[in-house]
Amino acid sequence: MIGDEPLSTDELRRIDRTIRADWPTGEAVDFQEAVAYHESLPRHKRFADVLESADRPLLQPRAGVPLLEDQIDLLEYLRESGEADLLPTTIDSYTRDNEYGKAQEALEAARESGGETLNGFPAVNHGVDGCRALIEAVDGPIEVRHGTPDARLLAAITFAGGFQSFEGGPISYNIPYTKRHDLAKTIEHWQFVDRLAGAYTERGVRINREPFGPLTGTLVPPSIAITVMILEGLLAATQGVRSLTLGYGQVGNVVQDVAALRALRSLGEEYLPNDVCVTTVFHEWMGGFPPDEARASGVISLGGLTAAIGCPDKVITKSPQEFRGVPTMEANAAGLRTTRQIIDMALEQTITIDGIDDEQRLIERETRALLDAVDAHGDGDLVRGIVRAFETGALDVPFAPSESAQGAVLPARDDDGRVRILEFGNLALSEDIKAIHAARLAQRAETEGRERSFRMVADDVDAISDGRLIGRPLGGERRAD
Amino acid sequence: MIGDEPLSTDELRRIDRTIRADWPTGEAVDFQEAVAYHESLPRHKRFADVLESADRPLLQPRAGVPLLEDQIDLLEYLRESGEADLLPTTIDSYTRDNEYGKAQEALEAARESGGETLNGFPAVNHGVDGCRALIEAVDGPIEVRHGTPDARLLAAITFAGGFQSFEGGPISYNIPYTKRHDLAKTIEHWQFVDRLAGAYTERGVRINREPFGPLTGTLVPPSIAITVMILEGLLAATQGVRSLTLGYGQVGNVVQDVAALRALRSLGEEYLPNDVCVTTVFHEWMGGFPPDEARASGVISLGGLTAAIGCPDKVITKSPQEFRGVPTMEANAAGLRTTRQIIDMALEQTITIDGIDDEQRLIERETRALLDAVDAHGDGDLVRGIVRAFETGALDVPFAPSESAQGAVLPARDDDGRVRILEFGNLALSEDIKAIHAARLAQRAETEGRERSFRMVADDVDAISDGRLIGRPLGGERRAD
Amino acid sequence: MVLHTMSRTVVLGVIGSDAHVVGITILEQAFRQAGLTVINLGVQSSQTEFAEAATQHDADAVLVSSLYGHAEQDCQGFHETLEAHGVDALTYIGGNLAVGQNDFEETRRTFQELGFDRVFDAETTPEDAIAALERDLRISTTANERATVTT
Amino acid sequence: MVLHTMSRTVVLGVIGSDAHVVGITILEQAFRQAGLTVINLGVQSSQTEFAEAATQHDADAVLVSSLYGHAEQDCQGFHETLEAHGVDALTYIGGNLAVGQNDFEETRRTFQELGFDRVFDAETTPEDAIAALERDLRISTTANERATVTT
Ligand code: B12
Ligand code: B12
Repeated sequence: MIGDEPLSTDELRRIDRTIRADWPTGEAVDFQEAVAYHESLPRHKRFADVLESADRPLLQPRAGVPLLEDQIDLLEYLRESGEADLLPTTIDSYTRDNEYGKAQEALEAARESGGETLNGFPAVNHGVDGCRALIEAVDGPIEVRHGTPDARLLAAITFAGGFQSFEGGPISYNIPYTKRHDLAKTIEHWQFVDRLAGAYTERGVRINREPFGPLTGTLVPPSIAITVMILEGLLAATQGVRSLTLGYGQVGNVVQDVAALRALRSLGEEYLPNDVCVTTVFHEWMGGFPPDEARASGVISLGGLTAAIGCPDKVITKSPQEFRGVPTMEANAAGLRTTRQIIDMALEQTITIDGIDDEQRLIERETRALLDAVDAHGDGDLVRGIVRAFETGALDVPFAPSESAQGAVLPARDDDGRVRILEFGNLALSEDIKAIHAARLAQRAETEGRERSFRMVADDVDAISDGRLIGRPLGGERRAD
Repeated sequence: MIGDEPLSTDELRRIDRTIRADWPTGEAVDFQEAVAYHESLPRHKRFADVLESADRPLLQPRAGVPLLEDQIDLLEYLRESGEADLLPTTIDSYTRDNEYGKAQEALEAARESGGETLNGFPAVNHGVDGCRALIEAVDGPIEVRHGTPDARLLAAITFAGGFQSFEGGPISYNIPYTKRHDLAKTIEHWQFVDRLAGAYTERGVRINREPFGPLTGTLVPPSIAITVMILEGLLAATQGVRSLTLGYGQVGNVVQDVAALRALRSLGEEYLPNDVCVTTVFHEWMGGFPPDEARASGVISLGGLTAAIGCPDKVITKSPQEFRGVPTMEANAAGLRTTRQIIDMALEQTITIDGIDDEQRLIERETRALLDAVDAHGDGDLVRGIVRAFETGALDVPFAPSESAQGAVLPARDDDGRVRILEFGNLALSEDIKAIHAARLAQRAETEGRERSFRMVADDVDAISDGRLIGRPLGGERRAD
Repeated sequence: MVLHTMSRTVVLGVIGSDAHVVGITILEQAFRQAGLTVINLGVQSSQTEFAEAATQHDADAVLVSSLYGHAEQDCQGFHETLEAHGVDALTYIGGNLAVGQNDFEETRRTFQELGFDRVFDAETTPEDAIAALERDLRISTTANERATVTT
Repeated sequence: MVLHTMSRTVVLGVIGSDAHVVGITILEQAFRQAGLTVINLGVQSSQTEFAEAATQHDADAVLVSSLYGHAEQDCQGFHETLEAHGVDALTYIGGNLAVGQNDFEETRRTFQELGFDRVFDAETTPEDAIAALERDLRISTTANERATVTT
């Protein structure tokens, strides 16, 4: 197994050559020339600079369509009509599977029919020139957002193509996104991505990297998400990344969400090297949405309000059409503006909520315990520690489809709607922390007059889409009518 | 001038006869028979019972169209698709002016063309039978909402028609709604309305009365609104009303809004007789809305969130189309569901905000001062006190179009977005309270590097529709682009 | 091109039984700041009140505001009333001019046919209104210029 | 009418490279509670995996889930694969079956033409799915009953 060491320049070159041979567009990548290209970009397209110098939470949607011209129109629309501060380019699922051939077929079909043959922008197929055409046509900074376990070619092409921000990481784009990818192998692949970002950084082109905080998006206990963020941050820092945006997905309890955002920032700053600029990103509710645009706007607004109190550097917005499928550009822009309105109205007033410090302390204790366990599993090496901790379940993610994780942790909300842990599996938390979770859930079970069971978890999974926060036995009736 | 005394039964009968002669439909009103009719209504259509026994804030939209069938369809739609708990029937502007002839013409035109010839439901023209047809067809409690200074015939007909809740009052439906109506005369007219409600109440039919809390809807300082609510509550109680819902319109600062709701409830309970059941209603932002449905949903959601914390008994919702004109029924239902989603998600968690007690204390001190001033102006009579206090400006409402009020008070937001008073006119507040307002506004002026002036007021009036809370000099740019 | 200083008189009011006063309050202040003489009739003003004020103050423009959705009915015969009083002034109308979620172009046409020189929607800022007045109240206004400021 | 106790076997999985696991996790638990034997293949399962599991466990029904928008591509030839493995089972598909904000009726038709016995949208609850299975897996099912539970 590889260790947590910076890839040597030779290794970087060697891998670069290999992966660029995976698809014809790889050939056009030329690092020196790409650095010069980045230097030619105006300041307001430099992702890290724009994000790190912002004075209020910046908004960014998700968006990706197959054709270049459509992607340009979509992003320009989101920037102008949605007032997005930062833009995305979401990559299609074939590319995520490194199936560039299938993506090519679908892209050509799309070119002919204009149809929805791909659920994102196949950046590898568009190649360096296609990416640059996008970067040049859109008047704002753009990030690559994907979900790709092996994103080496995607990174090589998009970095050379002028993108200065890249989402994902070896844990966050493996555990929630795949079944069979080996975690150690994925870490190795991301060492290349991070080292490449590091190489640009050393030449003065600070590529921003953003581990994917929401993980499975479904009732993820904050300490688990934050632990993964710090681990990925550390791995990236080793490879020379200096601009890191750590993420967290809203759970819907304002106190817990604000506490988590603060814990994320404070532990991020504590654990990551001093020369890394740490920013944070808050994802509006990533679980199942209500099948109704009006109700969805309420969920989105609660996210905006939480962001106004928690003050992350960036907010990833949802659209009111989240439930049904990829949103129209109008709905996507609507989600941005709903968020902007409530954030701005709330930012201009002081809203100090009680109980945040206590919750933050609990989250930090848990996170430290998990990080310590990873450390202990590693015998001095972080990569080994991560792989082993997931193997044993000392570190785990609820609803993880990956065979590299136990997926034994089951979350449920307590009586106040905060996400607690019902089944720990082997999660490396001390008995007294476990007792806190158990007590909170016992209290809820009592309120509801039922046993703690998977039924609660299932009810909680549906609660927000059913118009509630907590999956109370009665709340369930609503969906049936 | 009349005094704050219950109308005698003879007076009630005499006025009843006179006003019923104002329009042919008045004839059909028969009090005894109407009481029996009310008794025949099922419990879930009894407004006061439903409202007073609710265990979470009930939602009510605004809605009124000219034709009976359309009104039935509209309300049933709002109940089913909007999940409204309580329903409204908003009356048209001709009826509000007692121009039943013009309303009749427009109603007939509507019957022929189906066009939008009236901005509400002309209940007087529809008569007792028309009202009952509505009450019977709609499966929920319905309130009459209007804005009529002289609502005597409207009350006689709608009460006999089966409505059990009636909005308005002599101050709240005069000062913000008319220019020339004499306040003393309006109070006399409302004594009849309240006495009639009292007569039903004595027969066991508790008619709910709801003074209109938002007044001019535009930056109304909480203490002014609460003072008016208590005064109208007292006048109504004198006439035998026993179910009173006191109102308040959101100003957009969460702390101030929650404090105001608490002050409203606590002072309402303190000042009103013990045998009156006091409930509260919170109106989502009543000032100018953003000209954008997505942004409007953000404003609506902030109202919902505030309601979840302030816990009024009822919330009057806005639609995302508020800016442009009377909303489609779909948009109206959307406003309800957006509100329901965020209220329910927030209600299930504890959100305790700092600083509410202090603000509540300030609001209560101010309200007591204003109520004392009214008392002092009355030489022992409340009616005289009210009329004189408005004459001198000891009591005043910002932006009041009425010649019965000075309209000299000018509000502006402080640095935290709370509504303070910039110009007091003769408002009966002590020097130390005035100093608090002045200090807060001086702080804002300093932050903004400009003088306190009407420009600030104008900027604040536009702020929310421009996507902000406070009308900062820079915020203004947004609207221009 | 230098703008003429504005020393013109405008009559401003809300027509019919409409009580929405906030818009004209803001407009009045902005117009005064811009150097106009403003006769503010307030809300719930009748056609005759507009006409009489215009005659009495020899107004250059009559500005009608309506928010509550009855503007069309309230303005029937408005220009005939002005004419009967011998008023020959520019006429604007603005606000929420139709009941419901109408298409503004249709609304604009309706009120132009009623005789208004310009029709403004509720997104109109005081600055927009002043810009239009500045152009229209100049000695010479070309039809072309007039078209470009129509909002 | 008494329902037969459900002692039937169903194969459940997410097809293609789709990783959305929450839906099938909830369905699996609910199906077990309802007395069904469930073979859960998990996410990112291939057509062959479905077919082999169905043969091996002699499944009464094969339930395919897809959320990420590539269901149509992923299910091309699915029924031919089943047939090639000699599987003769009821087939359902459910989830977010199209990319974007499509009309569901159109989507339903697409998947019915691909050979699925029932097509479910993302508003389907576990109870809906169980109700459909209960009817379809009875010895005799009338076409009429079948129609009424189609969601
Ligand atoms: C505040 C308000 C009220 C307050 C008014 C208090 C008062 N006395 O002023 C209260 C609560 C009392 C009220 C009552 C009613 N209201 Co109201 N109200 C509003 C609201 C929320 C804001 C209006 C406002 O003050 N805006 C801020 C000011 C600064 O903007 P403005 O008025 O639009 O003016 C600007 C521009 O329009 C323009 N402008 C305006 N006039 C003119 C004229 C000219 C010549 C020019 C150039 C420009 C111009 O310049 C101004 C400055 O920028 C609007 C909806 C909205 N806009 O969000 C509804 C709204 C106007 N009201 C409406 C209605 C129906 C009513 C009622 C009939 C019924 C009811 N709901 O109770 C009553 C009417 C009572 C009456 N007799 O008039 C409707 C009108 C419907 C329509 N046209 O289709 C609206 C649109 C709400 C809705 N969506 O239903 N209302
Ligand atoms: C959580 C989530 C994620 C998580 C998934 C974590 C995990 N491993 O499970 C993460 C963040 C990783 C994720 C990733 C992606 N996602 Co996603 N995700 C969601 C979300 C928000 C909730 C899904 C969920 O868990 N719902 C709760 C469960 C209980 O409900 P359910 O899955 O719908 O299942 C129920 C029913 O559908 C039904 N059902 C389902 N299958 C079947 C089968 C049968 C036979 C029957 C009878 C019934 C049935 O019964 C279930 C129980 O009630 C949805 C949007 C939404 N619904 O709000 C988007 C959504 C499904 N995702 C989407 C997309 C595009 C993606 C990505 C491709 C791109 C991206 N945005 O990054 C990647 C795909 C990665 C991959 N390889 O699969 C789109 C799909 C678009 C489309 N079809 O048009 C959606 C709709 C979001 C959107 N509006 O764009 N996602």
